[in-house]
Amino acid sequence: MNVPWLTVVLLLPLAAAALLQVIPRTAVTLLKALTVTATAAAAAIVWTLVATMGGSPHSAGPLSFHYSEIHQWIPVIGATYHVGLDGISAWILALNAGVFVLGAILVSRRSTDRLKLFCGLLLLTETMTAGVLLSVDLLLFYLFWEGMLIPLYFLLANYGNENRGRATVKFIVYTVAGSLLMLVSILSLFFAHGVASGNLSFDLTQLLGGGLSKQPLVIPWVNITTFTPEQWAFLGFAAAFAIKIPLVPFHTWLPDLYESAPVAVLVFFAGLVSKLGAYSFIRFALTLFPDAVNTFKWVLAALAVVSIIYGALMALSQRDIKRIVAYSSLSHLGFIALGIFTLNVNGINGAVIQIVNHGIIIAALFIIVDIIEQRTGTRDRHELAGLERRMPWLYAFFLVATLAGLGMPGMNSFAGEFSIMLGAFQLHPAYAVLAGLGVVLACWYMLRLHQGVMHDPPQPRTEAVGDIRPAQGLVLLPLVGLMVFLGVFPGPVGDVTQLSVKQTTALAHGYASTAGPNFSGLGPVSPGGQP
Amino acid sequence: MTTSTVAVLSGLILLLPLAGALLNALVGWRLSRRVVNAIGTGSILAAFLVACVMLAQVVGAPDGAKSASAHLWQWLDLGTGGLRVGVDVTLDPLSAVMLMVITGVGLLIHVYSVGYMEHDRGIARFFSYMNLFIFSMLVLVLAADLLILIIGWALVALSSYLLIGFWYERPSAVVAARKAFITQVAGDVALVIAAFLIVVHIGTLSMPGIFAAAPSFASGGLLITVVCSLLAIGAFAKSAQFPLHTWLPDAMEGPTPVSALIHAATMVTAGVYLIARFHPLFDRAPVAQGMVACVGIGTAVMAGVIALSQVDIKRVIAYSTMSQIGLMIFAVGIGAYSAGMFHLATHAVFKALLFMAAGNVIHALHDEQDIRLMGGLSTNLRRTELCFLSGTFALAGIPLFAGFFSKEGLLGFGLTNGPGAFPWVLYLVGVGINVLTGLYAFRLWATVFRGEPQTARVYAAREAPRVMLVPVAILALLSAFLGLILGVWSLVIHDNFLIGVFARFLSPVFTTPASGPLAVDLSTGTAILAGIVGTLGSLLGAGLAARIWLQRNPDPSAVTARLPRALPQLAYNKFYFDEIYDALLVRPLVALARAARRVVEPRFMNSGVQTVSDACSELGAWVRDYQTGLIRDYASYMIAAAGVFVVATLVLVSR
Amino acid sequence: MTGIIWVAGGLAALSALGVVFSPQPLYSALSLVLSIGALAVIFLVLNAQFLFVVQLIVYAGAVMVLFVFIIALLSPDREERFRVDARFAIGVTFAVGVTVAMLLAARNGITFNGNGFRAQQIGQASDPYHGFAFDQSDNGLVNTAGNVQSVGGQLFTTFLLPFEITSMLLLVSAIGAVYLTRRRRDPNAPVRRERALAREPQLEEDRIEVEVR
Amino acid sequence: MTVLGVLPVLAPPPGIDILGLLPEVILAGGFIVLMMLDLVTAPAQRGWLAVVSVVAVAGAFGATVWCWFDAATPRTVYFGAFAYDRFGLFINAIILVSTALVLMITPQYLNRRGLHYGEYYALILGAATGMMLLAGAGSLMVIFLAIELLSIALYILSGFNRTEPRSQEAAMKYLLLGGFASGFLLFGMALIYGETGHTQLTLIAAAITNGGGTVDPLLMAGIALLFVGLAFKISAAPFHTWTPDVYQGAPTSVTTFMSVTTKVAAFAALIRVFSYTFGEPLIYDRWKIIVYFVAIASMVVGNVAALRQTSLKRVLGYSGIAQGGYILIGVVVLTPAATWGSLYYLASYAVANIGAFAVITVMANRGEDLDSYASLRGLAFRRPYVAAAMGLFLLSLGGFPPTAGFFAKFFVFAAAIGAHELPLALWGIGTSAVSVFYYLRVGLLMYTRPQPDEPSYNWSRTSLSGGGVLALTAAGTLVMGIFVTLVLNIAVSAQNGIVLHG
Amino acid sequence: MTASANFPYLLALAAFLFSVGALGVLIRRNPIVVFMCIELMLNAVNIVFVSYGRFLNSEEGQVFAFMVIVVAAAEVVVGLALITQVFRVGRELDIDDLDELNE
Repeated sequence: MNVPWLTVVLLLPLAAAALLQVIPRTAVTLLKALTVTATAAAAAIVWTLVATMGGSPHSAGPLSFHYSEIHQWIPVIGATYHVGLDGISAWILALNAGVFVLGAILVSRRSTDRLKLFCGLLLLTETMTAGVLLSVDLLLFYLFWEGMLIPLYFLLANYGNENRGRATVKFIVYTVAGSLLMLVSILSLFFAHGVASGNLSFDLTQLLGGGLSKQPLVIPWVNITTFTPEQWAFLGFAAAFAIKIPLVPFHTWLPDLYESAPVAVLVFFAGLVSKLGAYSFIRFALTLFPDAVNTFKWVLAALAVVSIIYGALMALSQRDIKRIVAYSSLSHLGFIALGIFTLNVNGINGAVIQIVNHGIIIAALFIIVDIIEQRTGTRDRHELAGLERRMPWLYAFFLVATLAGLGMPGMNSFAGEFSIMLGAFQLHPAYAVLAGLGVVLACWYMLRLHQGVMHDPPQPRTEAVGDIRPAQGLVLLPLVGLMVFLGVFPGPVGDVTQLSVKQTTALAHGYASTAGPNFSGLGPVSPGGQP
Repeated sequence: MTTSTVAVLSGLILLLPLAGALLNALVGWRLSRRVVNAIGTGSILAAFLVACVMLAQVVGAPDGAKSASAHLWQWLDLGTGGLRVGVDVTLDPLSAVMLMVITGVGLLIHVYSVGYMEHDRGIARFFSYMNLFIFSMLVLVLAADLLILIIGWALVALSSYLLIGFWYERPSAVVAARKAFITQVAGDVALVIAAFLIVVHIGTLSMPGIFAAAPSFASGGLLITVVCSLLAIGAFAKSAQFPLHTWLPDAMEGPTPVSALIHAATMVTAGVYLIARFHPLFDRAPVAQGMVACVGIGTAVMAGVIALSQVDIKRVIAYSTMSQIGLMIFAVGIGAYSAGMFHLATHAVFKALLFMAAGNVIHALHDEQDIRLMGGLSTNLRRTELCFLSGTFALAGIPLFAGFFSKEGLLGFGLTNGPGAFPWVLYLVGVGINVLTGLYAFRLWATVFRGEPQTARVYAAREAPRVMLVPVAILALLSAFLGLILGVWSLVIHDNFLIGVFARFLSPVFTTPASGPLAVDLSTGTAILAGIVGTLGSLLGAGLAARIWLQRNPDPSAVTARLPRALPQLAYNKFYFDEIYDALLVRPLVALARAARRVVEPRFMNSGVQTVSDACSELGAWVRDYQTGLIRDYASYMIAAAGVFVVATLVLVSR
Repeated sequence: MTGIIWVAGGLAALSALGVVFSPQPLYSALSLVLSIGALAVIFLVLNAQFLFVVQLIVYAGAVMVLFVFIIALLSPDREERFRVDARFAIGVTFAVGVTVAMLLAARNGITFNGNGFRAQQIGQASDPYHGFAFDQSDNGLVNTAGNVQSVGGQLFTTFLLPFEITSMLLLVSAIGAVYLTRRRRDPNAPVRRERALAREPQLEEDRIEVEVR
Repeated sequence: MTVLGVLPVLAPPPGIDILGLLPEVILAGGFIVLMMLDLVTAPAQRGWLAVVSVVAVAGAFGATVWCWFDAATPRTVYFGAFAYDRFGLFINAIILVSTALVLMITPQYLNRRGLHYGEYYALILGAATGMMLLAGAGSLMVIFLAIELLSIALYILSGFNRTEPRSQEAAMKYLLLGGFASGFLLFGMALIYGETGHTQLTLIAAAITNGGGTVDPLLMAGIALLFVGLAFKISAAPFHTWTPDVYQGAPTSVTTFMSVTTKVAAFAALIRVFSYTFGEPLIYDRWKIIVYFVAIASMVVGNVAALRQTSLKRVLGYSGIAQGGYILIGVVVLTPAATWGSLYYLASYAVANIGAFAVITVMANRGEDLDSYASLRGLAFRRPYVAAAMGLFLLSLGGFPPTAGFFAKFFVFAAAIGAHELPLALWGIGTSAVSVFYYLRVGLLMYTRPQPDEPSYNWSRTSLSGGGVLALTAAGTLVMGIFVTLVLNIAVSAQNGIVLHG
Repeated sequence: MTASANFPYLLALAAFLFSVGALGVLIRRNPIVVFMCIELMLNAVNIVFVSYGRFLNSEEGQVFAFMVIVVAAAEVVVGLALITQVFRVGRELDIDDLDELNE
């Protein structure tokens, strides 16, 4: 069949956003219905694509894609419209589709006065994030990567609490600064490749061979020897992605923003957007700069570990429950980053799995926190207690989300965290041990959060609240269900990702690898473990 | 015993409690109390029946085929070079024993709970958690993959957490639950890291695979020692062994059936099971084994001493549990796997019994737990007292009661096959523990049931309803006769009197080239002497206790009052472990977190961005200052720049 | 010839100083007239008779009269003495520096004999104006007395476009001058002087916001 | 023959080709017609003058398009005084489109401000003619005259509000400083003329190339001074100081016009002179240093100063200074890619900047320009589409994809990196990041709900033509950011088509 | 040639006039005088053009100087008109008063 499904996925929300403009702003129900329908339709397409993508990919090569489309875009500089879906992007794209459905559903009545704007921006964001996930061409990728900020900016600047202005500007300026460094790197790579190969291209698959010099760069006049151009270029990418993930110490935009943003934005912002940094690390930084990655992996993994522990400590010291969740997100994103920098199959696979899992978990946690705030009018941990008796259903959902959030074995995040930590262990045991400390701390603050809100005798603010409405339950149910389901059956994710991850890992190791224990083969698999 | 049988039976036994848990959790709040009770206990009854069938399967299997595995589904497969984990189950004698203990004791406790929780509103929640616990425990013991075992391991901790915090409006319960869970997670992490070491070294997490590849570890080498130490740490956390023991007494905040089921009979003994299960690895790590044995016996002594000083009825039993598990850990540490497992089984019976009997007392006194306010309950609670006494006898190791067989078996094994150059040192400590056990066991019985009633409430105490008494009675019978039956059976088949049948049953699991004899060989004089000395120790303890506390007004602190002040103080305060941990771990971490929030985040993390933004702003103000609005100023800038440019080009020309 | 250049140049320089430093605007204007005249003499010496005339008629005649007229119209006060400030320092430095640098550069960088003078070589090498060839000798067209005709011819041929642009330029400036100075009697043009005054508080507000920011 | 010699236009001698000047001639014709029409138009009917001027611009645009196809082989006309090439025509097109857009929003604005006089349209067309001449100027003389033509028209337009002191002040500043800068420009031209013997750019280039391996100090001084003069026109730091003041003081529609078209035209001249006339390596190595410095200074000063502003017009003025710095990168780099990158930049800058100023213009209230930050507060709640368009323009100026501004910056930075001028690109990037801050702050203000105690502003209703301009510019911003090739191909062929030899 | 020998001094004279004119722009506050100073600068440029033209044997310099004069005249017309407009209403004739636009 010749339907360009990926383009359809990209354009569907865009078309819906355009269609929204002709609906009068008073037709609230229609606006909402259209938004939900559009996101759901996109989700249906994506999920079908992902579900049916088993088997061998269409195109072979160092990176292979199950679905891809390629057209000329800017021939003068060799930029193409090259989109592709492979095992790594597939699940994240599925998550993308899901969180936007969630966001569309969650658009609350409170922002009805500008519902139209909200829905339009939400749909635009979906197009952009899907574009980031699908782009194979670096310029196209950058276009979506930066373009994503536009609807996000309007969303964050328009909706949320009174502190949103500062937080939004901080976020945007921060990300733009990082992205621009990446742009320099992209261009350096582009020209180096152009000189080396004689043809201009921004296509990832073309640029894989590198072309950037591996001789250390010497600053003229002062005669200081610095990194190689390849390493500098990698650092440019790393800056952009580390800010987006974010890694400590680039995280300061995160808590403020998460605190101020409304939940309908948070579900896809915290649930997906911050993961795009991690995804892009895997897709671009690892494959394009294997030498540099191998040089810097120690530092980056250390930063990831610092993020894990620092985020946990910060979560431990907060009173605002939304900030606790925000910092927990920082900590968990540290796990994802750690998995990436292990540069082995386990770590990266774990990171991909965890991206999906954490997206589900954080979305649920933010929804729950929002419900609590709505019902009680406070987010102060000290003013909240004893909600279990008042809100047993919320208690149950929150419990599952909490457990998933703290990496409980049997929950979805365990599969990811286990493989990440295994990968980290293969990189160096110390990383795994420190990450383990992070797990213990996570247990502490998550339980304290959950118990603090749910247990103990009720406080004045929590005396007279009622349980969640069935509709809210219906929103949370699939999330919670997925947490359990993916905990019990994480296999399908791994099945889809493994080929692409293996290719990526091979690329990351494909060149002169530096020191580090070699665990590339984990030895024979004992027959006892297999049927 | 075919793979498919195992798969079907395992699936069934796992699904039944799970279904019960889900049913009660989701719709329990709309069902009547009877239906909830029926679901809760019925699912366990069904599971117990399945367990029986499974036991029969194992027993009926021919020698050499007592163990079978089944692959249920692939959990995760990350391709070559990556993690591969299957949801596999194993049925072998060891897991069969555990299944029987879990479902059997579990069933009785569930029945008991029907009565005990009669007036509690959250009965559906309670049964849901209890069923979840049974499910988790079954996962743990059936798992044939280390990762699945870890999942079960953590699920068990979860159910324990839920049940400890069952009365969630009690702040102390909430804190205790969290404490228990965090400690467990610390153990989990150790286990996970052990799993990493194993998978990196061997390449698989499948337990049969690990055991098959165990010889690839250098015996006594650093790697295997570290792996086993980490496994042991995991076991210590679960089994409340030093230094991860502080959560167990606090866990008594949960309802009494919970204490009986989780914190006495099953969960806390999972550590013993783990070490026994991984004996092929431990056999190759003598240093780790020695560490395990020492920790076990040390904890046994420490907990015994503390038990003697406590005044809360459940805490006394909790410390006694800790002490007994210390003995089991000691047993598996010295390689007496069968003996350890046997003590596990008997202990499950009599300790559950003790807890439930104590529950009856608490129930009768309307939630009074302080033994100083009891006394003289034998008049009103005669049946309970009988049962309690049976448990006390078993605990103290009075000959022919269940505890006697298991305890003497493992102590004797320690003397004859123990580690190190002087196995008798540990044995003597064990005898000391026997004395201690006798002391605190009978102290409890005497102060609760004998003497004068200390409060008026005692007179109003009523015997528990039948639904609570029957399970207690069954357990009392078991603790009285289980050992005896097995012993006689052993004698009949000309085997070791103490644990012969049991050891034979488990032998397919524990027979490995590295391991020595499975049970104490009573044919030697040393062994017989050891048995006699040990028994005398137990009797001595019991006698001393009777002498001290069987007075008119039994004083719980009768012994401690005569000792120097410092020792009882130490013991009563549990050797200040909570305080030490608080000072060493909790407070520094909290301080660190606070410092992160107050200092690091604003001063250091934000400062970089802030500096840049301030600098830009300053620069902007500076530029703005030069934007005076005066034409002459503007012209002077232009002239200056033009002059500089001209000079610059001219200078560059001469370059 | 040289003498005339030196005398006229010196006069131009002195009167230029007069323009800049005389406190009375009228004196400045008169100094400027003097300077312009002196320069016209130099133009004449340099065989630019056409420019000599234009300089005198347009500049000294028309433009300067306009200046004087405006001075008379607005009757400016005597300007207070300038202060020696940073601007003055920059200006003086620039003046001295540029003059000296130009002198040195002209002396050292340009030699009219030999190969150093590139323009001449090039001029000989490639003659740009096919139809209107120059006499390239030193006594060529430019040097002959009365070059008005040749310059005029150039204006209508080679430099036609600039010349046409000039016409448009003058038109624009004429419109502008008329527009700016004409008093409106247009009923449609609301003159809102009060608006202009009313802006002051607005400005204050702006300033305050700067502080608060 | 004599008759024909006197009237060379009728029978042009070789070198004179009126076709090459067709767009300019049409526009100049429009200028004269408007001047006449103004005399006979009733004050109430002056809106028709706008229509006439738009028609003239459209005619010129049509001629430009026709010339584009005609000028496949570039050549100079009028003895090298004017370049008839696609480079100039590309710039012409930008100028004409911008002019048309400005003319569309003008009548409403002028009416509100009580400024609706016919001279306005004539002067706009005169200035536009000057800009187009500047874009195609092939000799120093034409450059000078074109600059003066457009400048004088703009001086008057800046002071078009004769009753508003700020407008007058702006005109005065512009005039005095402009004259001052002209002095430098001329001195530079004189030295260049003297040292190379020519004023025709192609001949100057030839002279420099043939000059052998020596560098003439006076020529270099001349180049530096010429650059000073042009830098003033493109308002590059440190010659930018007039920009914010004049932008703020001038009537907004005039600011809209000159902020875009002047810069575009001056850049065309700058590129033609510096990249394609003084490109000889020995010379280039020397002037590069200056332009390098000025580019960086502009980026830094423009962006940093904009951080502390409270007037939207001033912010856009400073932003324009910074944008000039980015385009200067394209001048410094001196590769074909840099040139077409600059051209693309100019086009995208024109679209976005006109849009942004058009927003201020259409918002203007009766009697005052609502350009302070305070008056922006809450715009999005009352005029959502205007605010959205403004946001889009700001994002484009800030260089966010998928807007035109992104690819503009992208091409320029790419050219810099491709020519191993990485530091330049890094400066550009650093300052871009800074710029995001103030662009977003403005955007944020529009989306901040005003406090009850703050004055509420009465923004004008958007007229049809005003809305049309906003829609067009917004669409252009997006189209140029997504379907890049549409404009890029034209820019590339404009670069390819530049006149190099007479 | 004697004239050739004078060339550097002519350039120096031009530079002097130019820079003195520039200095005048910097230090004078009367807009009319400032304007005169600008005229002085333009005149200086004219010397350069003419003298170069003389020594290059080309009329281009003269034509250019002619253009400069024309432009100067046009500029003066507009400038003086503006000055009268700005300073007509009783304002002191001082360009330093024009500092309302500064931020």
